[in-house]
Amino acid sequence: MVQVISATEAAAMVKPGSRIAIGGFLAVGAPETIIDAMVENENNNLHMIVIASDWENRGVGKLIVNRMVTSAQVSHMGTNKTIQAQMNAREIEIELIPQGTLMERVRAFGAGLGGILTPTGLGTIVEEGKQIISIEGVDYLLEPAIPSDFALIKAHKADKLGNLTYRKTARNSNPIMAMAGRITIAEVDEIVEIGELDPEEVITPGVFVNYLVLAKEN
Amino acid sequence: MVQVISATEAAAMVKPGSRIAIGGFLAVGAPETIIDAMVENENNNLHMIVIASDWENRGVGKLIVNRMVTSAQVSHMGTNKTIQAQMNAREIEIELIPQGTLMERVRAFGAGLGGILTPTGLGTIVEEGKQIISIEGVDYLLEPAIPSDFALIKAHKADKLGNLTYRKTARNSNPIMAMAGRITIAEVDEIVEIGELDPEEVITPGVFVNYLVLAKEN
Amino acid sequence: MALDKRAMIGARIAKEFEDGDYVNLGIGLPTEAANHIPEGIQVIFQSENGLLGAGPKPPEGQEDEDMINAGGGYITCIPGASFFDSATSFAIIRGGHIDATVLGALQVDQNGNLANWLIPGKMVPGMGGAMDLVTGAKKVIVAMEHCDKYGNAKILKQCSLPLTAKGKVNLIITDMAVIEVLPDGLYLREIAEELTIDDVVNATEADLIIPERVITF
Amino acid sequence: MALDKRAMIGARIAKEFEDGDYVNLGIGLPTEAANHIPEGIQVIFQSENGLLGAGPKPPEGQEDEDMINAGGGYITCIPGASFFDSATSFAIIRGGHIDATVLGALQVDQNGNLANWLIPGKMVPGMGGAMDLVTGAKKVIVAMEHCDKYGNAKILKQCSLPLTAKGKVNLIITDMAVIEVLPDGLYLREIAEELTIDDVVNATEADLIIPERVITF
Repeated sequence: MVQVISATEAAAMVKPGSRIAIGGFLAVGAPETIIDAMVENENNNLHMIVIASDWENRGVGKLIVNRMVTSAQVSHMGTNKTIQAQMNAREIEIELIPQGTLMERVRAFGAGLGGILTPTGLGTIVEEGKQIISIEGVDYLLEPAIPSDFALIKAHKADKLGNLTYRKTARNSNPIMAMAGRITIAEVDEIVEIGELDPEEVITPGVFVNYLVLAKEN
Repeated sequence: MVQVISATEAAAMVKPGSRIAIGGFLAVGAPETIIDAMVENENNNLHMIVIASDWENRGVGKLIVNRMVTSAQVSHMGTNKTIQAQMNAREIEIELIPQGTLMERVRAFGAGLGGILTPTGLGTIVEEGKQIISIEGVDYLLEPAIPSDFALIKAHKADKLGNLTYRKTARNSNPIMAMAGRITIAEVDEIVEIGELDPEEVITPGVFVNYLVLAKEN
Repeated sequence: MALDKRAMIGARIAKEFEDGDYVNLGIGLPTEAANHIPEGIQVIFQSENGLLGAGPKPPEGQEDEDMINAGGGYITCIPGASFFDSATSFAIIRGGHIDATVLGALQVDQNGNLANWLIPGKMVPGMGGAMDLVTGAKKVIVAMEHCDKYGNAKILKQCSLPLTAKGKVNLIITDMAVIEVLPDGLYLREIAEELTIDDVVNATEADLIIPERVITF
Repeated sequence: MALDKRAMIGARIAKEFEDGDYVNLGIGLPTEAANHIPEGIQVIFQSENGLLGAGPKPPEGQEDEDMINAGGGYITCIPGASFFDSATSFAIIRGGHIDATVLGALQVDQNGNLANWLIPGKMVPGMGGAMDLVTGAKKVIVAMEHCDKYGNAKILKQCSLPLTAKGKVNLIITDMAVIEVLPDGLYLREIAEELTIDDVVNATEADLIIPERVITF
């Protein structure tokens, strides 16, 4: 059953060295309140699993500029020069992953799968060091599940069982990251009573969610 | 873009020898109108991909008793003695698949994946003839994607772009089967104008749907 | 099975659940547990066809054709329920998000192996969701009569029937005993009132480890 | 790039779309195509962050913080749009459900190879969704200036930069030409008005197959 906690409590839970999957796409749908609390709390030595490294002053970019991230599995870093500089200085270790592959690898962990076979990346540097498996004469890359200790996500509404809805394109990676945290913490705009969400409109069932944090007002 | 067709037209499209994925769980959420038209049309020599073989007089059971199915990938046959008798008489070839594995294999095809790695079935007869792959010291079965020529599904509402909503537990395998047909035909209770469905409530985006069939009234 | 035996097993299963647990009950005897959830404890039941928050059977005449459980029976849903597709449902199951599953068994053995889906030469119902449930749930509870209808042991040294999953059973609850499955064997934890430890041992083919403390239930 | 060149390329891309097509436009030049969809043709644009039915930029002051496209720009959505998560979005892409994708390129070669994501030693933006798009879309259209800003050919015998995908490009549309990629090589199909075939051949390092009929666009 979910518990409502403060962003500070959430940040304190994320121990240095943790693997954290963070929702959002170019900072839209990012759990900014929890991220700010983590910056405050100086959580460090984090491994981050994200679609994009966002901007220096928005989304997970704030963790980057505060040097809290030592390794990342990420798909897009084009909006954040700091992570590029840190990579070139070997201060951060980066695994670049095609976005669709990243989502399936994260989902696989949440779904109890060991990995997936994808054609994406065949014949490119993405295939380096990976097993190629042929199914009915077609080659695929074997891409293993990506585990995460914590998933930090942003949803729109939650009920007190942790059922979540999202808003527009702020949904993006959040429902997938939510499945995949050993502990999942959802930052939400609003917490409503049980029964206020239509069972048809729930996107992330509460079974995936452990803690709720109320987003600070913009 | 979707086209609205009759159940008879849908049935005529499904050529003998086709691989057909059919939505529903114990006949709830089954496309009964299309199934009835197929019985009428005597489509035969079909390969069927379904969660369950339903009852003799409901759901895909009707295809079984009319001897239209020569092979099936299925998870549960406990409610249908005819398919058991046909299997024992070697009139139908059955691959029994754990339900979760079946869903992932169907989804994999729809998602362009070659297959998935699952722990389900390890140490059981399900692993016979399958490749075992070890990821970080944990064994998984390699389960290939299941292709289908046609997906025949049942949804609740459709708009004229083919966006679909479902109703309660009649959702079940339908959104997954919908992804996986080379041609997907959705039987629906109601067809509404474009713009009448909230973009947040769409479960199956129209991009997966080729044809709509209006369900006959009960 | 006699009604009082069903109720006894159901009540004992229900004690395994903690407040807020997500639980999947197999068809038949396991569903009895739903009738014995203690007050103050909320357990959320999953139905693997795509529902969290399964509620009781509706009153006659109020059935909804689109509301069934995994056994095909009409159900309702509780406030806070959610619907989802079958792939998500099994992602929940296989991904370890279900706290406990309770299933019936044909045989269970001292290595925690379970056989509950196939008797070769008889009807082949298919494994349905059972293999995923036993593989993925955090806690796998077997609920069954201790012996079959001929009085033969069902708790064996080694299952002879095709397995549902290998080494995944955590707890066995029968009309005679509660047995915990640990890596080194089967620990007899509880016996039914009016039974002796020897009664249970004699009705069990598997080796039982008898701790100092065995309580009654 | 000059505005008229952008418009010319955008208009030519738009001719590739049929009524009802689902299309994903990469950032930059490809987005120009959206401004040239002929009347009577409806094209539904996907934004891979989780939207089908992407509409134009909202009027200033009416931006919604939760409505962006894959390039991070504010957008609207059209009636009939739908939102979904990123895994579903890439299931749509990789599963072959997108009729066409249009992407920019650093290099493309006569085997249909595309390089558009990495210049070693320079900034490493990451491949984002490009590799999945090029691998999965039914039709892959490269839209770019024919030569780079130094006048060097970008259509090569063999890409020297790291590939985005191998052998997946179907059509190349530039300010100078429209080139179809077939298994046996690059077919020059159209040239820009006021250019000669030799102009295009001279600006192209790859071998071009010149069919009898080459039209202007």
